[in-house]
Amino acid sequence: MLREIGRLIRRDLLTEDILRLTFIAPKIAAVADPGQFVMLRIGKSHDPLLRRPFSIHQTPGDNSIQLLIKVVGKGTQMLAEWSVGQDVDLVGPLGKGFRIEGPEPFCLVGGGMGIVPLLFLAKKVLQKFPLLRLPVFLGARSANELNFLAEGFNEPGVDLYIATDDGSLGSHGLITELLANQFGAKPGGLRVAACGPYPMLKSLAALCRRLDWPCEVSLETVMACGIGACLGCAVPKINQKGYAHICTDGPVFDAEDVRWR
Amino acid sequence: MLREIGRLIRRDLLTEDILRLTFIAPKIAAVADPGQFVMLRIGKSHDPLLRRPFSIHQTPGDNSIQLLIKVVGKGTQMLAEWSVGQDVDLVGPLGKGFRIEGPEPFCLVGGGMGIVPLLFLAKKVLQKFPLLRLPVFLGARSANELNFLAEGFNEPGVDLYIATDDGSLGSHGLITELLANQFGAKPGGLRVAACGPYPMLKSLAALCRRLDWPCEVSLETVMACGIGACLGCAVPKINQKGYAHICTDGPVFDAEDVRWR
Amino acid sequence: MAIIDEQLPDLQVNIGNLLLKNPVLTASGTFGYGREYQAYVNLSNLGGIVVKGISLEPRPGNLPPRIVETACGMLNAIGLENVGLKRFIAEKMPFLRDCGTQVLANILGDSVEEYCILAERLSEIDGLAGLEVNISCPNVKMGGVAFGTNPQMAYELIAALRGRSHLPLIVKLSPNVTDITKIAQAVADAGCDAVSLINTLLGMAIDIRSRRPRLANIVGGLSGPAIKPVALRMVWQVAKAVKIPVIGIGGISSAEDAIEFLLAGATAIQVGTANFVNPQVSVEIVAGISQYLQESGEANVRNIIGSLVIS
Amino acid sequence: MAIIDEQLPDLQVNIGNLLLKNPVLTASGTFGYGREYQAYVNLSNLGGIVVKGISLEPRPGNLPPRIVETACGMLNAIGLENVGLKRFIAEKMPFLRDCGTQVLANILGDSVEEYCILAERLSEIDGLAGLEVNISCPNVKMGGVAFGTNPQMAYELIAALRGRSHLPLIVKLSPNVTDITKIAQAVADAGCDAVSLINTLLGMAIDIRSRRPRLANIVGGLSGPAIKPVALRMVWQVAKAVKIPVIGIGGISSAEDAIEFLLAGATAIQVGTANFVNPQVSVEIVAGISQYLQESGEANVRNIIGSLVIS
Ligand SMILES: Cc1cc2nc3c(=O)[nH]c(=O)nc-3n(C[C@H](O)[C@H](O)[C@H](O)COP(=O)(O)OP(=O)(O)OC[C@H]3O[C@@H](n4cnc5c(N)ncnc54)[C@H](O)[C@@H]3O)c2cc1C
Ligand SMILES: Cc1cc2nc3c(=O)[nH]c(=O)nc-3n(C[C@H](O)[C@H](O)[C@H](O)COP(=O)(O)OP(=O)(O)OC[C@H]3O[C@@H](n4cnc5c(N)ncnc54)[C@H](O)[C@@H]3O)c2cc1C
Ligand SMILES: Cc1cc2nc3c(=O)[nH]c(=O)nc-3n(C[C@H](O)[C@H](O)[C@H](O)COP(=O)(O)O)c2cc1C
Ligand SMILES: Cc1cc2nc3c(=O)[nH]c(=O)nc-3n(C[C@H](O)[C@H](O)[C@H](O)COP(=O)(O)O)c2cc1C
Ligand code: FES
Ligand code: FES
Repeated sequence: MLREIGRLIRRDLLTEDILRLTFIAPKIAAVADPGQFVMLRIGKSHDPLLRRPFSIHQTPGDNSIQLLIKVVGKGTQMLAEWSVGQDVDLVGPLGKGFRIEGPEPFCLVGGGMGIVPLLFLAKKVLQKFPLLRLPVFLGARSANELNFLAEGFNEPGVDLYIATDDGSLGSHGLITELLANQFGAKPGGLRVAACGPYPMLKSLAALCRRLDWPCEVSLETVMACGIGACLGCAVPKINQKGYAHICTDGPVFDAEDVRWR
Repeated sequence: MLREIGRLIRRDLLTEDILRLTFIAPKIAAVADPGQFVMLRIGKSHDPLLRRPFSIHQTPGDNSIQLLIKVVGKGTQMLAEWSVGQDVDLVGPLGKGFRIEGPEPFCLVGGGMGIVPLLFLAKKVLQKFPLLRLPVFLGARSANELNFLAEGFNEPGVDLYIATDDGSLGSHGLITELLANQFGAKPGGLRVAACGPYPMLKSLAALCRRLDWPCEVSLETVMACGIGACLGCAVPKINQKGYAHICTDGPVFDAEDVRWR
Repeated sequence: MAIIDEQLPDLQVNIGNLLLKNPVLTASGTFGYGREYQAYVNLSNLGGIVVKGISLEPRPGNLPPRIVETACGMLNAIGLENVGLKRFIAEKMPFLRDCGTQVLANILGDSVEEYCILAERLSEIDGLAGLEVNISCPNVKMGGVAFGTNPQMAYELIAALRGRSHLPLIVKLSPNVTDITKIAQAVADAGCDAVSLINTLLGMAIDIRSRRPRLANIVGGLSGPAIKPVALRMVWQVAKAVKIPVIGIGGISSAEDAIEFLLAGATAIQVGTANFVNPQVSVEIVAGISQYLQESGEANVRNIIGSLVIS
Repeated sequence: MAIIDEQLPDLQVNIGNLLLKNPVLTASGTFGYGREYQAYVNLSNLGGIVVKGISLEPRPGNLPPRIVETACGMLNAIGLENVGLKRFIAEKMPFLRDCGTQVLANILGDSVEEYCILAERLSEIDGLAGLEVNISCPNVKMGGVAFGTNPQMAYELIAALRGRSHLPLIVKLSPNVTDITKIAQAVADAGCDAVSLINTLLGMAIDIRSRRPRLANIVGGLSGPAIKPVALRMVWQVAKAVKIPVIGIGGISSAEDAIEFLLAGATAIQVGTANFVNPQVSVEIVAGISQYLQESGEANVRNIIGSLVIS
């Protein structure tokens, strides 16, 4: 949790609207965990005003962090116009990342831009347990989108399962269905770590609950501060009146703790 | 008076804080007169909100316009970060420029950034009256500042007189003093066209009134619209209760019409 | 009539008896007398033009500086500089009469009587489609703002005006009040045809080098995108509170902004400060609303007015 | 004592009996309970911390979404989520007591009685330097805002509180009123030590795709640079109207902004939304004020308070 003025050293336009940015930011890179995020200031102007949260995609080299960003609005549009060499105002690493525990049957499930933090997680897990086989389920709308998001997962140890909504790559259909087909009938538990659109996470949570698999999900929301001060990032907790806060209690939550709506 | 999306084709950093920008903007270039200005939109964000006014420095080639910009605040700071090739949203040419009349004893007086529009004027005058000798008086704080502003005036026909506040180039002192010394005692009238800081224009106006020389001055103010709609750019008129508006009645005024304060 | 896919949506709206070809007007004081924008937009594509505020006698306006930019906004203290009623009729109306869209005069007086004379005279001439009664100008001492903050005074003013003009009367409200619905209700009861809101929020800026106010008038009116959330909230509140049409104003800079106001209950909107930033924005907003309706499968802009979904 | 060139300016200010080492506080609800910013700033460099609003019982806050960005600002409808008095004292005070700066509790109740109990209990514990009484929260139904728009109710509340606490009482005012000086005057008459202003302006935003309000609460409080001109104007008006110190709040994002408020008459200022944009901004503002004073040859920040030049 610190503020660091980094420098943009690389900028790749992966698709028309997906951007990969690599920053030198040694202090943040040194302490970042998979599932954590940074708050990026867009510019010096007051519009857009607030920082934007982005998951850490990976920490290539040891003193840099990489983000994968989809252009969806004003702020990300401006990010797309950044040029290599410029300073960037970062706050991070923030939030509670994914659990990495003893070697156990473990799999990752990512949908769309939710795939972003899973690369970092896969790398960390395989670094810690080089002998583990790690099933990674990745889903997206189409091959076009998925190709770039899946880049980097071709590591020894990873068993890649792919599904697209339009069938242009891998299975045709939802990634949760593919997961259920592949592992749902097998005996023994499987721990799941997931990130993706809300409906995907919701049906995954239902699946895991049915199969009695532990499941962690990474949630998104609009954030103002990212550090627990504004209380804006509330998410309803199950079995409780109150709310959890995505920026400090999450973004990674036990799927059982979330009151799915 | 039109809106044109131009393109930045050249960007020269003349000093630490003076910038020369050249835009392709054929429609504006075709009809611009010396002393007119353009309103430049800084970015797509709402901050800074308003366009910024800049005098046309010259129209090099026939389809481009050139501006000379001093970084003084938020908007000009952002202009300094523009990159060649980008689109620019221009409105212009606006306002009433300098009079160009029959060949007559005529001289130009510019101070600091007020020199900017005079190059365009000098070129137009000499183009129309190739045999005219045109005295041009340029003043600035120091040689460092003046060198770049005076660039371009080395044309046949121009007699250049230079003064700096610190004496680092040309005479030591005010440009109005130099003008008075050179021409104040000579018989016959001299028409003056001037642009520069308010105190310079005020003392020039007093000088011209004393010598009974016709004098035009170009004034500045904060502008919101630049086209006569907001009534924000008021300047007190002499002998009248009301106000003139710099963007439509000016920026060039007869010095006798201005209520100097 | 069946809706054919390719057919353009119907953008017409009514403000009382006044029919507008689309819900996009330009706001008083930001569009001059129309002519200033002729080079940039086809005026006949607009729903209407509200001209700069007119007083009985010409006014010189305030000392400069009159304008300062603020974060996503601007402060102005023009002080109602205007040519006065006589010259407005003689010099500005001939152009406006033929500009191809509805023209509304924005009027402002120091007393009920002055408002009434203005209304009467302007009702006699040709070419005006309505009157917008400014009871909310923060920039002149007797700027009508007393009428704009006191429901009883507002009622009396509008009741008096109602008797003196057959033109549609729109009352322009000040946001600098505790409860804007009270004033809206009062002027609706007095018989006006519509309310328009908001005028500017009262604000201030200081130059820390000279330690002086940035405006000669010390305070000025805040406009632009900065005030949009406040304006939208007030339009929503007023649209729920009164039965007459509401015209939304405040920070509208894009079709999206305009649509927010329509959804909140505005029958029409006015574009102000954004005209300075992009002189063509008003007609771009007309086109953008049309496109939104097409994309939403709506044949008629009236279908979306007040259609905010609250669960 | 002679002023030595190199000496740092004196930044100390008094709010009633309360001595602040400098005029920069952090605003309630934007700085958590201090701890959240510990990693970013040396808290002991601040003039003070005003903690998140505290109610008698814990409150869960409003349904999400609670936040939306607007032009140069943001709307929030947190709904006063807070841990309640008991847990505040047990869990938050131990850290705050030792954080090296003055700590003020921001309190909010549904009734005079609730405010009084809060004030009494908080006056009994160690480590609080003062109470900020929030009579201006727009985001909860019984959010004190009734007290904030009615001078008589405000007077009665503060008079009651005055009898129940020896701590400096600062009353936080709502900008959503016709004349803020009336409320300021009322609470000053009731015996408070200072007023702080402004709380947020009530605003709204709509998602045109879903046609729903962007906040679950429909409306929310507008803060950030967008509101600075309004805040500055109100601070200037109130500083002229009352004799007690005024604390300026609203859109302050830089030392220049803070200095504008001091010149307008604020004895101290609070930094709110800007903390989210730059977690270090509060201490940068302290340094910037010091630098401005040095550059202006002022030995003492008190010399510039209210020193606006009006010709
Ligand atoms: C913990 C976390 C990690 C994230 N990681 C990534 C990432 O790795 N890559 C990536 O591309 N994006 C990521 N996001 C989402 C990203 O923050 C938003 O896309 C971004 O803030 C949008 O900014 P904008 O100015 O372009 O959009 P805006 O103009 O602000 O909004 C455009 C649209 O996006 C929605 N939106 C805005 N902010 C968010 C948000 N924080 N979450 C969800 N929807 C939002 C708005 O409601 C609106 O509909 C993450 C969000 C969170 C909370
Ligand atoms: C007709 C006209 C022609 C101009 N031509 C040129 C030119 O050729 N080259 C050039 O560098 N500048 C020119 N200017 C001035 C230029 O418009 C301002 O310097 C610019 O708008 C400042 O923008 P900013 O955002 O950087 O400054 P801001 O952050 O807005 O302000 C910085 C400081 O500059 C002052 N300022 C802002 N706008 C103006 C203005 N329009 N006039 C005077 N002072 C202002 C402010 O009061 C403030 O003190 C011209 C102005 C006018 C009216
Ligand atoms: C420079 C300027 C002049 C204005 N003059 C008037 C006026 O004469 N009469 C009036 O009713 N409103 C006047 N207004 C207010 C606008 O019509 C509008 O209500 C306000 O600016 C809010 O809208 P906006 O944010 O879109 O600008 C003026 C606004 C500006 C910026
Ligand atoms: C997220 C958020 C939460 C807030 N919570 C409180 C609160 O609990 N009590 C209070 O008095 N003010 C609260 N405020 C108001 C601020 O303290 C401040 O008055 C307001 O935001 C204006 O200042 P700013 O523009 O610097 O943010 C809150 C503001 C924000 C943005
Ligand atoms: S984003 Fe501010 S508390 Fe989570
Ligand atoms: S700048 Fe708007 S009238 Fe001149």
